[in-house]
Amino acid sequence: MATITGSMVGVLRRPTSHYGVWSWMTTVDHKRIGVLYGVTSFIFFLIGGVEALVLRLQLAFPDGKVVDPEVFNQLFTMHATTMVFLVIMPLSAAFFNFLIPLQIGARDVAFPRLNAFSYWVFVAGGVFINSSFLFGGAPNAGWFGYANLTSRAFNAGSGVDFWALGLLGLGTASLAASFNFIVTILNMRAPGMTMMRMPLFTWMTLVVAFLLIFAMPIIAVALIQLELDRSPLATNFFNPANGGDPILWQHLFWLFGHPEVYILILPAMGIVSEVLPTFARKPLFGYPAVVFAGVFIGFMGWGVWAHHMFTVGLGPVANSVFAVTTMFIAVPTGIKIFNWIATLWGGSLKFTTAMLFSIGFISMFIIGGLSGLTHASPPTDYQQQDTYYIVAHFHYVLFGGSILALFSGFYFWWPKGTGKLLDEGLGKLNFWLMIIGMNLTFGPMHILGLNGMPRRIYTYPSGMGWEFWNLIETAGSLVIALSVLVFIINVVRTSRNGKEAGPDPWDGRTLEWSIPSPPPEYNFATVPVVQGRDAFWIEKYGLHGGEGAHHAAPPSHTAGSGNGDGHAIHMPQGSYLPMVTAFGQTLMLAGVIFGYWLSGVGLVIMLGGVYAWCSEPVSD
Amino acid sequence: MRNLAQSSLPARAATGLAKGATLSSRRSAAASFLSLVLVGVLALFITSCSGKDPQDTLSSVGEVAKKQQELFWIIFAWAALVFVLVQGLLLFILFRFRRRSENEMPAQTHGNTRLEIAWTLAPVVILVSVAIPTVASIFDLAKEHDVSMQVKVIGHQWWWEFQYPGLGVVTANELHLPVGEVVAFDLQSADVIHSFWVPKLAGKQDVVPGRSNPLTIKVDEPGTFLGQCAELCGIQHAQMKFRVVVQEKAQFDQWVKDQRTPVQPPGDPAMVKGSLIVQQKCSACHTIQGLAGAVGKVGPTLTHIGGRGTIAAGVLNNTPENLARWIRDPQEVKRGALMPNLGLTEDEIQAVVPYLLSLK
Amino acid sequence: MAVPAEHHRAHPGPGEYIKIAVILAVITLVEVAVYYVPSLSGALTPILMVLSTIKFSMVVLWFMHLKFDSVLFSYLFVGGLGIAGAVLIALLFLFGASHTIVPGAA
Amino acid sequence: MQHAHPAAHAPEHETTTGLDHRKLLMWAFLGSDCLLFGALISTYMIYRGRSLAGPFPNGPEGVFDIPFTSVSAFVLLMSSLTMVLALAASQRGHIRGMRVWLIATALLGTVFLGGQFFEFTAFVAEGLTPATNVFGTSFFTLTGFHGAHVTLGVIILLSLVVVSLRGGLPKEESLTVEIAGLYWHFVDIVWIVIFTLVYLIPAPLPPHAG
Repeated sequence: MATITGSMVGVLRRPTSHYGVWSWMTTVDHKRIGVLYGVTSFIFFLIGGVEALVLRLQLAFPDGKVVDPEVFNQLFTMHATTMVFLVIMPLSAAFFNFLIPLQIGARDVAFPRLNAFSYWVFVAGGVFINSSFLFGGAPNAGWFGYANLTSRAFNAGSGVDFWALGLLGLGTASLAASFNFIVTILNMRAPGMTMMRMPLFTWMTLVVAFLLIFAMPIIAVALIQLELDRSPLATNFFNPANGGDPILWQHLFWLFGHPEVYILILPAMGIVSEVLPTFARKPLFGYPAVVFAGVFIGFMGWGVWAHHMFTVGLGPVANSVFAVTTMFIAVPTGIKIFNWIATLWGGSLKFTTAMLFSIGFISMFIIGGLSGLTHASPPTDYQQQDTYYIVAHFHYVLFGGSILALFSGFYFWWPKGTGKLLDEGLGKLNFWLMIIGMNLTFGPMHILGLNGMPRRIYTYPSGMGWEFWNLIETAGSLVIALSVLVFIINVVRTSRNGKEAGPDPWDGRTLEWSIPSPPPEYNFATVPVVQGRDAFWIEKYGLHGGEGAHHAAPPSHTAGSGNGDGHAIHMPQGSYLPMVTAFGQTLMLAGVIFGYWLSGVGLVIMLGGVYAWCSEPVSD
Repeated sequence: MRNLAQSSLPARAATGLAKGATLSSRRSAAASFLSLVLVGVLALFITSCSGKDPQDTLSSVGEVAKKQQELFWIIFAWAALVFVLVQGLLLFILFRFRRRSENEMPAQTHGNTRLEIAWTLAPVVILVSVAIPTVASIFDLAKEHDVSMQVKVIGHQWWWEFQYPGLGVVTANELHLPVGEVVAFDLQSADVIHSFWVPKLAGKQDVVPGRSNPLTIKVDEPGTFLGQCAELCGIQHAQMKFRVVVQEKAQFDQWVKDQRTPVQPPGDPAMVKGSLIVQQKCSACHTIQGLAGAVGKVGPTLTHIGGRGTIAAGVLNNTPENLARWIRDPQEVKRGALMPNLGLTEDEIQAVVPYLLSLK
Repeated sequence: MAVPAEHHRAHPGPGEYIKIAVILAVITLVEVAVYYVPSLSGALTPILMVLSTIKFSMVVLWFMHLKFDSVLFSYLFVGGLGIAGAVLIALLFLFGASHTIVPGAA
Repeated sequence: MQHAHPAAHAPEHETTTGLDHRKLLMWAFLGSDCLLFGALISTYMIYRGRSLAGPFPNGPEGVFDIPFTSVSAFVLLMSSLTMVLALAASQRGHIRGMRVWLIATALLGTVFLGGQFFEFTAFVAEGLTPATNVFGTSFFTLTGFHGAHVTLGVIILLSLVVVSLRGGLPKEESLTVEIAGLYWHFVDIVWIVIFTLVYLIPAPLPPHAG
């Protein structure tokens, strides 16, 4: 083994270039990894979006004939799986990667190569799950994969295996990234950056990382149990004929799944909490309350999972308990919303595209939250569960919430990443099309749900009163598609002739705005010393800033005395090994479907990768 | 930083309002949009209460569904109130505090403990007033009422079996209930998880293999109500429907009597041919009481299929043409259904259809 | 809790480790003995729970040095342990309280 | 605006909390791993007494051999002692002693694994496989996962020995031994829980069984 890996390392010479494809594939720079995450998950966003469009076309009219029922089931399963695991989570991760070291005044993350490994495992997992379309059919049992519809007896194809194994792989990516960010945030803050001085986005990242490391093992166990049931070992975890209980799957899935909801929304809340103060020129109102509300939401996320299961028959006591805990989540959520609104109050609001998206987030998220209240109550949920009303609810939370906030983040931090501003005119068009489109698409779903239209049906007859709103929804989904197109046009056009952003285009508040755009590899030429919350704002306007104290020339960390030119700063070198290890791991998982010999090959590659990784110095 | 003066919001609100009177009439784009959404969403909700649609949950008929609907409106009223207040406030702020000059620097407010406590407690009050009727309703719905009839529901991929243990009746996809009686359902599954749902009569309850879930339904007026499976259960989840026929007691008793009567051997020679084909081709999977050998349990019972309003689990109206189409190629109607193409000749189909439709 | 991370106490030496190990061994012996005493069968579960909790804590506090190291480590570990324990208890309650099982059905 | 003097942040391992990155990572990992075993143990406990057919864990038809498992539990427990002794040796710069204790720990771990292999074989011979009933299903999965953790631990320990033989584990690197030790002790405490919940506390027999 040692000689094999030794020679392998010899063949794969340590990458030294800073340009070209190979430099990107071997990069361990958190900013580049962030960009890779962003680009990759945006591609998945387009794939998941096209899947949604096909679903909407099928449902535009009664008795739709666009796709057959099997393909329909595959498409909605893949749409949700893609959007949750391959879009919102990794897009959030793109922001984590790019921003966290910048916001806390660090030069890198704690484990740069582990970071690269997270990315490559994510890519491999995403490609693996999507490759199921080519190998006999995609998963078709929903993103929640309820047992025992996923058992061999009722689901003979390998789609479910692609799904379960792919999610296991993606879980590794999330875990590795989360450990990395926990250590980075706890351990690599600049001098003076106490916990209660950290930017809100950093705080929410920390909460999300903790949710991930505690939630991911649970879903991993459930997925492994599922694969064992489907394996030649023929275990009985979810097999009722032999004493197994399909409800166990639901508990394990939602024990993960509910924290997952907060994993999807908390980064969005973090982004909004950065954007609003910037364009209101005011500090976040009630910072400690917003932080603790975020932590509390994360904590409460563990006590509400069974509200996804009110109709399962848990009994009145359990349903009451989970109803009350669920309603209680509205309290910290309310605190956040009121504090955002109070941040705007008395501010000087500038409606940039980023700001519009963040305001859109608040408004849409309120709708999603309030519709959530109506099914936090089990008796009303008995009618709404598994109808389009629920689909409406979580799209207001995940599209109106997460996606709008992520777009806000794009427009906000794009200049930091690329050095160029996105076009505001196109940006506003992007915003209005998206918000009109999403309300046309998801608003009527409330009505359809209350009008008795179940989810996940590939067809419906005429005469149910569902025709009109379904057609409107389909039209709305096309408007959303148009808005995404406008965004792409914006990106392409400004990349050619966009306005130069400069280090601080928005009069920013946090440390990332104190360094050039795009930041140099080492981020900070001199490590900043933090004097308080909104560290860069304080640098510009003084500790008691605002009220006329308007500095013209903010200090920057770009140049300075001593070794401030950055040439003497050693950054970790690129490495192939994270990619090799990720490839090995994915082969190992794929082997469960394609033959265990492949798992063996994968294991050897992975172990070789780990061994070489452990013996490779951080830089030669 | 902590030394910064904390301006009091109410005071600023007052000045804000005073200034508001002299503001220019130009509204910010975001504000006008939000007002659009606000009005739009409320309008959408109001138009949704038309009541004519067959699965409308907001024009309930059954007692359970009515209670659930009542609770919905209570919660909806709270939600609507919060919606109007908060979105209204947001709109006002966007309008009032928009940036007027690039040089303006607002007061650097960091927080206000009293206000923050207030808006922590306000939701608590609302939530308590939602939680109390919720919990009361949960226990009310779970109470054992004076049950006068039991029905066992068995979910199959993709059809429903209804057994009346006290009456000795077994039927499929068409549930008959007497008006005004409390019917206790025992929900079980033969394969995967389904969910039993008749929107106008009661909220749904999952049908889980290995478990037995209770549900009560009481309907006070006769009528035909549509139901369908609400939990993804495979390729034909969308086409796992059923109908509930609520009848006056006398009519219901007559229906029970008819159901208990076994099929009589046909006299008409054309019918005899049909019965023989059915015996040969259908009996392995379907039960027809009174027809020798027809005791299969895989598919729904065909005893009295002629009396049902629909076939293929609520997918097609029960007409001779539709029945022929179904028998000719079930996969064309319902892709993935467990009923295979039997390869009957057109002649055989023309014999089978009238025979089956004669079983009333 | 008030101990700053940089100044946590020194780890114990081999002598103390061996003492702990002896205690652990004795507890294990008692556990197995309790299992075989018929008169204790009624109280078996609580006795075993207490004994194994002591064993668990001793390994964590001494062998894993949580007693001596930064409290941050304790937060990380107890966070996971606490959620895991709560999940176990909640699930046992949920499955114990509600199941109307139809044996062998389906 | 002040900037930290370049020299002030020179040592690479100086961190905000003063704690080592890797050690922090390991503790976060152990917190996370609690949930993995939490879910597996929960599954086992939920399925206790719900097997439709034997063999059952204890009782007249039981497969558990308490004396045998007690010995192997004891072996694993004692491996925790040898592990801390290895760490103590490493911290004191007794490199040879450290190697001896590391090898002893790996050996005890291997003995435990051997016991588990023997136990599994015996159960299969008595007709209990993962497919037999929900007891077999959840028991083999839970203890199998624990066994996999032990196996990984043994590999890590032996790797440390190899690294040390090449001179890569001097006194200054004792933190590496400590971190490996944390993992090893965690595997031990998980077995403390399993030994009690799975083996010693008798599971109720299903009402309709035997």
